[in-house]
Amino acid sequence: MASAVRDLELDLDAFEGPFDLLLTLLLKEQLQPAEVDVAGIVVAFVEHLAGRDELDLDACGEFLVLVAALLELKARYLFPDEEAELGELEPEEAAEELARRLAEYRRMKEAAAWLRERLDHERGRHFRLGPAPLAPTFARQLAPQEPRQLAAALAGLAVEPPKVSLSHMALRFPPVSQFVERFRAVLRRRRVFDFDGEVVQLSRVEQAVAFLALLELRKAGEVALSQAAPFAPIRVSRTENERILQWKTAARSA
Amino acid sequence: MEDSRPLRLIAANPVDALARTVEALLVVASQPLSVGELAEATDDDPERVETALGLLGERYREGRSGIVLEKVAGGYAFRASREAADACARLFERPVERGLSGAALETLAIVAYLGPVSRPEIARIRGVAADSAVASLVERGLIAEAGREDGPGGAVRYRVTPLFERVFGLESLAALPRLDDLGGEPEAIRERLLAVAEARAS
Amino acid sequence: MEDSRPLRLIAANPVDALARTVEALLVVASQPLSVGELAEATDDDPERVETALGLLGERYREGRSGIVLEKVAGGYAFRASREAADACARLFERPVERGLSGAALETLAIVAYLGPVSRPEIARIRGVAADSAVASLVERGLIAEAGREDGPGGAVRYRVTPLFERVFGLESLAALPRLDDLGGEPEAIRERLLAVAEARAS
Repeated sequence: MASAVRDLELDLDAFEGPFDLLLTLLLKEQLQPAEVDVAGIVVAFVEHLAGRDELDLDACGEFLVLVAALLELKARYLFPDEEAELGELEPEEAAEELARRLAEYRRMKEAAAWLRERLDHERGRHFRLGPAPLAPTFARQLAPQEPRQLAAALAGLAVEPPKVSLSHMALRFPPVSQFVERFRAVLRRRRVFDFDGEVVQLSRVEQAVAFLALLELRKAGEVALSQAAPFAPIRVSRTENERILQWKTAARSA
Repeated sequence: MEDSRPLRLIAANPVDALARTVEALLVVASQPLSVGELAEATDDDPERVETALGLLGERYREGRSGIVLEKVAGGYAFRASREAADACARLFERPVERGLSGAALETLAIVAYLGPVSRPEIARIRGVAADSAVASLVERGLIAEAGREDGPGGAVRYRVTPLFERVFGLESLAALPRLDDLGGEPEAIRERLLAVAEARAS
Repeated sequence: MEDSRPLRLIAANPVDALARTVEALLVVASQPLSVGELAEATDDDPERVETALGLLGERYREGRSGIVLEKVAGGYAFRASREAADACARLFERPVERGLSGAALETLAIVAYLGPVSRPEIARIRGVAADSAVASLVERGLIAEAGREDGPGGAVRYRVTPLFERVFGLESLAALPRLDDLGGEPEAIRERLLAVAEARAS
């Protein structure tokens, strides 16, 4: 079933072919992470899922892990030196800041593409650079100046740049294993728990990692998941209680 | 070529002489001239200068003349007609834009939309150092220094030059498209997701 | 562009299109163009180019047009008509400038205190390329070349000029305000500035 993700056919601006090949090209550095349209991949996967009757949780899990890794790769590629700076922020603020910068970068790429098009269109417009051959020439004249302006300009160049704090922490996601252990501990005490209730106190980044941990456990066959409807609370139980609702049924009842 | 202005009255149109002076100024100017600059140099009314420019625009236009009057970079300037583009290309390069890299264009977009901006700010948006892109744009005259951030000791900031507007054929920076109007990407994604949702609901 | 082979008869004066291309070339050229250059650029016969230039000379002449075609040593070029001389003078005779840009002032201060100094060194101290600032100060006559750095292919060095001293009201360079905070002597100042520049770049 895992191949449902890897064989996913993509048709993006920068790449056309199966997801697997895209990952290979990225790993071989034959494709820049910045060129990869992650949203396009997600939409392609959603469309792929919608075409099936059954919700394939294994595929979803693998897809989430791969897309998360891809996003992180892209963010690191785009902002290689920002890790430390973002680390000074709360994880949620860091995530927002990252999203803001990605959006700004995307807008600037679009603006650059517009400029390129414009340039191609304007190629046939020639004009003179610089003075005309027979233009009159007049010397530029400067009013009397104060010598202390010179001293001030030089003193300005001698001003030490503001010190950059080196004490910041790197932006880190909490390890997945932390949540794997935590969920195992919960299931030792209780047969069933509500995922949403368990993570409600956590930050968004931590919730995402907790979800990855859940998928890991599900993949390993340690837990069973059930959900009354899409977006309804996810119930986590020991494996014997597994009941997966089909999307189709869920959609009808919705 | 016959000189046929549209509205020539019996007495020599008094704007004719002004139009001749304006075309003389435009042929020797090294950058576009605004109506204000033309009015000051000709010592005449801005309204009359505009009328004269109207006459000249009629006469120096694509298809009719090899010299074309255009409104660009906040003023008026002559350029070669598109008909003569091949001949111009044989004689002159457009060195300003030759071999502009993708990095340079991204940097130029950032300076055009967000300027004045410093190199560190550009690097922050692009995620990679902008030094060589900035240097090549300065050398081409497309961007220029515009003071330092937070006074002395701060990083040098840059803005685009009138040459930028000229090269890109923009009447002014206000002619840049709004960033929101660029790229229909989010809209396209929203539509695809809606299509999936509708298919599932049906 | 019109493909006009030498032996085209009958059709509307075939030199018209060529004349339009020639006037387009002349309006974008920054130096006079010879008949040979024009023939090459238009991919046409020199004789036909001369005919076209004859047409243009008829049209762009004193009294009839503000743009005047002129034959000079290097070839042909457009100039402003004599009728427009006063307006040209008003356009080009720029008012006395009140001050220098930040980039120019920083560059001038470096040359005044540390000169003779080369462009690469100015660039290292300022942290940005110095080419355009140096060029504009040379054009204004405030700095001038003063030999080269030691060694083969050494960079050109610059010093300030007597005009600089007049503009800043200095008897000599010794009258520059002292910079005791920066170490006073040129060598100490230079070291200090280079150290700060390095810290800024890192």
